[in-house]
Formats: sequence, structure tokens, C-alpha cells
Amino acid sequence: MRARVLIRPKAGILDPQGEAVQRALPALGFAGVSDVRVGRLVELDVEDPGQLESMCEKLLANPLVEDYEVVLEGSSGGG
Amino acid sequence: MRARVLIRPKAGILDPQGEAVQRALPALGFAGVSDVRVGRLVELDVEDPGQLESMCEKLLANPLVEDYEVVLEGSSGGG
Amino acid sequence: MSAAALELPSVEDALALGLTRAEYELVCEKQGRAPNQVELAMYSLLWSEHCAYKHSKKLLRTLPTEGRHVVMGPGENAGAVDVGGGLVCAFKVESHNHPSAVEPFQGAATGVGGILRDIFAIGARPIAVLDSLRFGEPGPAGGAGGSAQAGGAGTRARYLLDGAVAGIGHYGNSIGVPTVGGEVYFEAPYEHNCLVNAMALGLAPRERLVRSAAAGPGNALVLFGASTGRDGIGGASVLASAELDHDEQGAAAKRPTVQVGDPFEEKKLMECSLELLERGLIVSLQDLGAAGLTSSACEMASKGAVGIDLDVAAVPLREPDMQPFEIMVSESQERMLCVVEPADLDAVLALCAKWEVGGAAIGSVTDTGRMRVFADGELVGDMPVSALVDDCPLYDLRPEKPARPVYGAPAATAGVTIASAPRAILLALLSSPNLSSRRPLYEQYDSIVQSRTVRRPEQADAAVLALPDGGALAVSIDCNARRVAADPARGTIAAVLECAANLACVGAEPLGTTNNLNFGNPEKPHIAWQLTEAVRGLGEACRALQAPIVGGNVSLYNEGATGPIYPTPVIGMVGRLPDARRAGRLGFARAGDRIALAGPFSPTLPAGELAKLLGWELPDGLPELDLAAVAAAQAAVRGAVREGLLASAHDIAEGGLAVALAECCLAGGLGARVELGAEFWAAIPPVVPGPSGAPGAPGPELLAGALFGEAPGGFVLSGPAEALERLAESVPLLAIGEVGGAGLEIATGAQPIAATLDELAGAHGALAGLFG
Amino acid sequence: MRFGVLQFPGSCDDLDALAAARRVGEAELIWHARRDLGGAEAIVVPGGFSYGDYLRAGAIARFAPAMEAVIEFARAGGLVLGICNGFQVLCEARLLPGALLGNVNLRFTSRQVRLEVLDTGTAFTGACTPGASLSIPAKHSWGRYYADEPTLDALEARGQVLLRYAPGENFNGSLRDIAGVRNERGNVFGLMPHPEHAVDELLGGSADGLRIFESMRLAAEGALA
Ligand SMILES: Nc1ncnc2c1ncn2[C@@H]1O[C@H](COP(=O)(O)OP(=O)(O)O)[C@@H](O)[C@H]1O
Ligand SMILES: [Mg+2]
Repeated sequence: MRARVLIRPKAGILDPQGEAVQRALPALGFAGVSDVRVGRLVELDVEDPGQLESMCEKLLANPLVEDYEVVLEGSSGGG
Repeated sequence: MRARVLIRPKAGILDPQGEAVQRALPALGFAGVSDVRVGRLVELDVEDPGQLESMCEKLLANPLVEDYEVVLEGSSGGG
Repeated sequence: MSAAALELPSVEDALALGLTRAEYELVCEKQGRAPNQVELAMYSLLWSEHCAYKHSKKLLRTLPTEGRHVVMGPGENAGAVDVGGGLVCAFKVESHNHPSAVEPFQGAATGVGGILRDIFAIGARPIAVLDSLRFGEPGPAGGAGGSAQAGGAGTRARYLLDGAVAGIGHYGNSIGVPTVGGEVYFEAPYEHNCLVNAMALGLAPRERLVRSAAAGPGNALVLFGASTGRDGIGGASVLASAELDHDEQGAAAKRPTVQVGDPFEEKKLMECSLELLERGLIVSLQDLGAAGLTSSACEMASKGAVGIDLDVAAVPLREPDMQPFEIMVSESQERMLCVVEPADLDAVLALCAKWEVGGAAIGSVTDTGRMRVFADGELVGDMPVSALVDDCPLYDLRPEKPARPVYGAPAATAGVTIASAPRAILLALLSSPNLSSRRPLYEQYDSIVQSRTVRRPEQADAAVLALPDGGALAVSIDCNARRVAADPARGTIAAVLECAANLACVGAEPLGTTNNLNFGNPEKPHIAWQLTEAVRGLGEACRALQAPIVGGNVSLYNEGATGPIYPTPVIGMVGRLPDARRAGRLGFARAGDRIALAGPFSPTLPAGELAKLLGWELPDGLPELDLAAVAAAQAAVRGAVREGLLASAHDIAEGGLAVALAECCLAGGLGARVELGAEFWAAIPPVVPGPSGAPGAPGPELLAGALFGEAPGGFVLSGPAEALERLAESVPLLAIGEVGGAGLEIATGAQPIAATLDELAGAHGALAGLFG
Repeated sequence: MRFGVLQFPGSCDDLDALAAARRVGEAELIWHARRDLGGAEAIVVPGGFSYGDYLRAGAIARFAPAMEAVIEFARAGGLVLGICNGFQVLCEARLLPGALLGNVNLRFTSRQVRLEVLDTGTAFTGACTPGASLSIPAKHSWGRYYADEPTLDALEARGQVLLRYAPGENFNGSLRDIAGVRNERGNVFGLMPHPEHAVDELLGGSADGLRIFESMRLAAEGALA
């Protein structure tokens, strides 16, 4: 089963990348953009989706500074 | 409106990060994982979602080597 | 004051913030009332071990801090020495141990950011970084990396190593300051308390140096750099001064305090700060480090004997709804504070805008001697500056030499015994984590940006950085803590000597020294003893070498359930050589050159690297050592390198003579033929435990002692025969061989060593396996 | 002959490039917010982390006002050299084909590398000795040159690959060992290794990088003459 893990900086944790993107956009003619956060996306085939939570904790995300969200193929909730 | 942009390496392009994750998982006790790809996640508030496509083309993704997918809050399609 | 500010915290709150009951009562006395929340938060930070040096200040006062090269001694953000040509070199070492144990990448990265700010805070442009790292035993190479939680011996050490090295590289590489040297050791006592120390050097025209004392009532206080968030709130007192809490709950509770470094922000902050100084726009400058705005503003006021009024509402925030006390204690990175004359304020803010480092006038200098904090005009904290900065009680240590060993014997490494063939021992030593090549680390660092690096890592014992006048700076950072654990005073002397020997090998004379005292809990008598002894040794060695202490840092309470770390007084030393083109190298350079062993060298096995591989317990004390003789040998080697007489120079350190020879072969890509004949056995008496063999037929302990024993004072030199003969007039020197051949051959009078360069390189490359 | 060296707030090797260019001619810095190139006759986009290199190396820098001027300058045939981050910026700006991806070893790596010069008849390699190799340091984490197969074939067929990593030196995983490419017209060139860090024997033992700057001077003066 294809799974998608969305990993983003925890609220309150500095996100230099997000800030850089936010500062760059107006100069490119894109107005009205705010609260940009840049994170990581991991997509993978898993036989046992029950393991995903623990994979995130142990390897995919750094729980000290990142939150993660697991989305399984076919489920909604990506929005 | 909150939007989410998923950016991933184009098919066929070597993804050493994905490979490293895939190599590391068995040692941590996770079997049956394959085809791991690591990409980027950009989340942002936009006033005009119509601009997102062009933001991706110009800045957020490099269309030469990356595919992207825009998901608007509330819509499904994240899976 | 507002209702919220008047809702007084209790004595329990004070205890939770790390103050003692007596300290809390003293705060009440100084205030003439119970402190409110803002005040208590500020007192608790400024009266923490980290800021107040409660347990070390009295000892530090015994260190030599003056000398002919010293321009700025301890007390400022960094020390500085005169390097000639109108330039000064600013330098300092600092620790980020506890943040790195929580999150190694960001902990190490922000450690580099912090020490760089200390350098440009005094007006110097950072030109180099060095790192000093300690982790637990890494276990067998090649295991799974990348995760702290995965089980297995050494996993945590490798996870921390990987993260810390990547973090240091990330910050230094991105900001464009080369990381030119460093050291890393793996020892069991660091398993639960890793050490991440970083040293930085900067250059400045002498007249450009700036102090941090605020001056001129009526002048404005400008905060510039990153906006302020909740990063590291309570970090200084909770993270930096308490014994690490190892249960999961504790780790979880500390999570939100992880500070994220932004080297790009710091690069702009650095350029902006230096341009402000160059244009003469500011009166004084101070970085924000541990304890954030609280510490910086109070230190500036204290040094200038003035008062400060500031309004937290003027501080640009990254997060909504921050309380005044949160703003005052936030440790958000990449921020600076400066004092500006009113007439220059607009120009200062304009320069901040040019560099995109949001500047904000947040207060002013007063003549009240009080630190007053406002929130949108309303007074929320009012304290005497002197009470905050000077009145924290200092504590006397109660040193007591431990009756029983503090540290257990290390686990023996399978494979070698004292009676093994010397060749097998040599290869085991070369591949051991403490001795193998550091290439997998330093290749992650940009060591050449700024076009000053004359000697890169592994080309010489010290990094060498060219100066505009044709001379060069040399810098080294070192501490063999196992020797300090065996004998805190002599071990510390040995660490200082090792730094000076490294400088001598490139031809440099010491100008000044910095140090980072990483120790356990000083309230325990045996730790107090280690600390007292180490500082005594430090002072003695720096006096003998005329390398005064110009600054440093203290990191205490480095212990957990399994006991204290090895006492680790990390030494950083900066020197100068007159001609960069003659900077020494460690690798053999020409086939046919003669090889000599120089210096007063009496190697011993206990406390050495081989003793560790064999699982020997630490000895109680190290042999006496003749500081003057070692200093004289260093001077002789330095002189010979400066004259260009030698092809290579390398000091003998961990692993002894045989390892030093192998390192010279590997660095130069050339073999060597060495013979330890009767003359050697007569001249170099290894200090061995138990009965020793007769000369000519050394027994295993004597043989191992000669080949692998360690002591300060020895050098492996190579060059033309005449040059070495000349040098023999000023230093004990023994010709022991010749450069050339396909590998290293050592005839010993008993079992010989023979290994090809490929075999040596294979063993020496073992560290690569530790990185995933 | 006057070089202009771009300077972004996060440039790190800007002063090094400036000093290297000054060994063969005059050189000035050009601040990223400027819209003119001050009469420079050749441009160097230096190494470093332009705007912090957040998102993707060079992605934000390509939109700098000074880069717009560089794009104009290149279209008019001016000589443009991109080093490391500068190479990334030129690829993002589409002045050069391809893209630079994360090193296969997943780490920032700093190492002296040997490079083979494939064509010594260009504006950037004219001062190199045919058949000789260059010893130059490389230091980056995003240096894996990538272009799709047809593009790579075309680049090789048209002789646009000027530098290759010598056998065993390609630590970043660049396709076909490509270390440096030029545009079709031959006036824009980018490479990951740092020639400006190999201009003085004292610093690292090689002055091979000077040939690149020397080549540019010869080409510019030839064109002017
Ligand atoms: N071990 C030491 N030896 C000498 N000076 C020291 C030592 N530890 C701290 N100092 C000095 O005490 C002062 C305060 O240090 P610190 O609080 O680390 O400063 P900062 O907050 O600027 O990093 C500095 O001038 C520092 O050099
Ligand atoms: Mg400071």
C-alpha cells in the first residue's frame, strides 16, 4: 500500500526555509502569501501500514522539532 | 486559504535520500517497505489560489527534475 | 504595575527555576520585597551556574591572564592577542553540550553560531572554527545510523556524532567561515553526556575592537537580527545547568525548547555588525547568547555601571502572545544588541534594513543603575543591575581526592594483548576510533573558504592561516581527558603541552590560550578536586609557556546516572609564525631524509590508548614531568621549522612513537625504515609497570612501552642528516631511520613491525564505517 | 579586462573569486540588489549560499536584480562563469542546461579533486594545456549534475562538457562524471569545483584554477581586440 508522510516543522520552531520563501514571493509578483512552512514529504510502499507511526517516530521524522502526518493512499484527509 | 504543495523527484531520477531511508528501515525492524521517495512539502496561506501553479513553476519546484501537486485545504486528493 | 505582574511567584517557583532557598531569600533582600515573575525569571538566569560561574569564579581568578601579546583578557565576549601588522586575533571556545545531547544537529549548529557571535561582538571578523567533540563508545563500525532509538551498542554515540558533525558543517559552511581543525574522542563516560565544544578565531584591526560596556545615559538600545520566539525558554537554567534527565518524560518535556540555527541570518547579522563598527555608528556591542536579552542587557549595563530601561513591546516577535518574561529569557538565535547615540539611530536602523536584519530601538541607557523592564510603557520589572550581575553568591569548592577510582576500567577490545605482535597492535591502534583518520569528519567541513588556509586538516599538527604580512596564525585544540582523569593536574598540563607542541611543529610560538572546563557536579568533593587540580595545572602550564589565558568557558554538571564525564579541560591555543611559506608539515616529504626522535621522551603505557584497548584501569597519577625541558624542546623544534631545516615535524601523542611514524608515512605517502637499536634502548627509558626486560632483548611490556607508550615531549622529525645533527645541539635527539620504501618497517631488537602503506591506510580509514 | 563578481547576502566565496580575478585583471564586486553590472567585461557568479540556499540551491538568487542584468549580459554574448552556487544559480536561471541535485553521499563533502579538461579551445579553458588535468578543491552538498539522457547526449555531441571528474573523483554522483558545462553559444560556463581556491601554491599546493580566469581574460581581450 502506498503511503505518504507529511513532515513539517513543529509550531513555534523556527523555519528559516519558510521565511526565505515568504520573503522571496512578493518580489516575484506573488502578493498575499503568508505563514509559509517548508517541510519534507516521504512516500513509500508498505506492507503493514500499522508500522508507519513507529517508522516516523524512529526514522522518518525528528519528533523533537517536527510534526508528522500519515496519509494512506485512497483515504482522503490530504487537504 | 491554506494550500499544500507536494514536491517529489521525477520518476527515473535517482533519489539517494529515499534509498538511504529504505536501507535503514530493515535494521530498525521494519520489513516490507519499498519504493521510498523523499521530497519537499510547502504549506502556505494564499489569497489567490490561482497563483499557485505559477508559483510552483517559477520558484517552489524545479520542473526539470521535480513533479509537484497542489492540494487546497478542504479538498480531498491528499491520498 | 499590572495585576499580572503583581501576582507574585512563590519560593517553590524559585526552586523550580534552579535557585536555592537561600538564594531566593537573598533576591528578596536585594529587591526589598518578593520578586515578581519577570524579576524572578531574570534573577534565576543570571544567578545560574552558566551565567554566574558560582562554583568556578574563585578558581578562574588564579589563572594567568596577562602577557605581552594580550590585548583583551577574560571578561569580554572573547579574548584577543596582538598578531602584528596592526591586527589582533580574537578567540574563544564555548560548549553546547546539553543542547547537543537533546538534538545534536541543532545543538551543535547553534553552538557554532553562538561562538561566532562572541567573536564579531568584539569587532573581529571570524576567520576559523575548530570543534572538540566527545561521545560514548561507537561500537562496531557499519551498524545502522540515523536514529537515536534503534538499539545496539554504540548507536547513540554514532547518532550524536553524525548529527553534531553535520550541524557544525551546516552552520560553518553556510556562513563562510572555514572549520580548520578539531578533535574527537570516544570514551564510555561520555555515553550519557556528550561534549560539543566549538572554538572560533577572528581578525580585527587593533583600533576596531569594541567592548560591551553600555555608556552614555540617553543613548538608545537597539536589538537587531532575528525576531524573538519561544526558543530555548528556560534553556539556560534548565538545559544548561542541571544534570540531564534521561527518562522519556524529561526529554519530551524539554522538546519545545530546541533552538534552530539559521546561518544565513547570522551571516547578515555578522556583516551588519561589522559594517556598523567600520562606520563608527555604535558605542558598544553585545551578542545574545544563553539567557538572551536578560543576560546581554544586564551585562552591558553592569560593565558600563549604568542602568537600562527597555520595553518588551518594542521587541519584534515571531510568535503571538508572548509574556514579558518569555521575551526577556528567550534564547532565539542570531540576535545582537548595541548602544547607539541618538544622532546615529536612523543610520543604524537604515543599515539594519540594508542587511535585512530587522533593527528595533527597544530602550535606552539611564543613570539609575537599575534594570527596568516595561511592557507597553507599564513597568513590569525593576531591579538593581549590581544585584543581578554581581551579587549572586559564589560558592567555595570542597575538594577531596577520591579514595577509590571514579571510573571503571574500559572494556577490552578483543584482538590484542600486550604480548601480541607489535604489527598487530599497531594496526589495532590505527583503526581504533580515537586514533583513526578524522577524514570522514573534516571532509564535511569547508576548511578553505576565505583563502587563508595554508595547512588543512591532516597536513600538519596545527591549522595554519596566512596573515596579510606574510606571517601566519597557527591554532590547535586538544585535550586527552583520559590522562586528565588519571591525574587532573598533570593531565591538564599535558593537554596544554600538546597544543604547544602542535604549534611548534608548524613553527609557531604561543600567543594566548583559551579553555573550556567540562566537568561533572562541582558540589561533589571528588569533582571539586578534579576541577581544582585541573585549573592548577592549567595555570602552571600556561605560565611556563607564556601562553596566558585570554578567555574561556565552564560547563559543569556533566553527569548522569552512570557517573561523571572524564574531567575535560579543552585547551585552545593560538600562535604565530613569521613566514607562512615555512609552515611545517607532518608528512614525510622526501625519500632519503633521515628520521629522528627528538625531545625528552619517557613513554608510559598506563592511561594511554593501548592501555585502553587492553582494558587496563586508569592509573592513580601520571609520572612527574619536566615542564621546562619539554618547553625547551618545543622551542628548539619551533626554531628548526622556522629556519626551514626540517622536511617534517610531528609530535608524539596517542599511540606513541609507532603510531606517530605511521601517521608521518600516511600523510606523506612515503614509507620509512626505522631501527630501534642499542642507543635507543639506552636513551629512551620507557616507564613500564612491573619488571622490565634487559636492553637488547626487550620483553613485551618494555617493547610495547617503547613503541606505543605515551608522554609529552617527543617529536618525530625528518630532514637532511646535517640539519638533524645541528638540532641535536639544542635538544635530545636520536637518529632512528630513513624515509623511503613501500611501507613502514621498524626493527626493534625483538619482534619487528612491517606494514605496507596500503595496510596502514586501510586500518587508519576505519572511522568511515561509523557514518551511515 | 574587468571582472564583475556578484555578491549576494549569503555569498561565501565572493572575496576569494574577487582576489582570483584580480590576479589576471581588474575586478569589482556587484551587490545583488544592483540592476547594472558597472561596465564589467566578464561576470563571475561565486560560491556560497546566495540567499541561504533555502528551498533549492540558487532558486531564490536567480531572481535577484543583478541576475536579471547578468541574463541580459549573457544573451548579448558576455562571458559568465558560475562557480558552485553560481553554477546552481545559472542552471536555475536556465542560462545553462540541467540541474544540480543532492550529492549521492548525502553529505557536504570538501575534497581536492582531479578534473579532465575535454576541450582547451574555449573561452574558459583556452589557457589549459591539452591533455593535462587540473587539481582543484570541490566543496558542496548539492553538486550532482543531472540532465535527461537526450540532453546529455546532445551536450557531449556539441562539446559542451568542458570538465569531467577524473576516474574515482566523482563523489557527488554527477551523470557522466560531468564537473563543468558551457552553454551552446560558449559564453556561459558553470562548474562545481572551485578554481578560485586553487590560485596560490601556498594555499593548498595547486594554482591550476588560475587557468580558468586566465582563459577568460584571453578570450575577453581577444574579443575586444
Ligand atoms: N575557563 C575560563 N577561563 C578563562 N576565562 C573564562 C573561563 N570561563 C569563562 N571565562 C570568561 O568569563 C566571561 C564570561 O563567559 P561567558 O558567560 O561564556 O560569556 P558569553 O556569554 O559572552 O559567552 C568571558 O569573558 C569568558 O572568557
Ligand atoms: Mg557573548
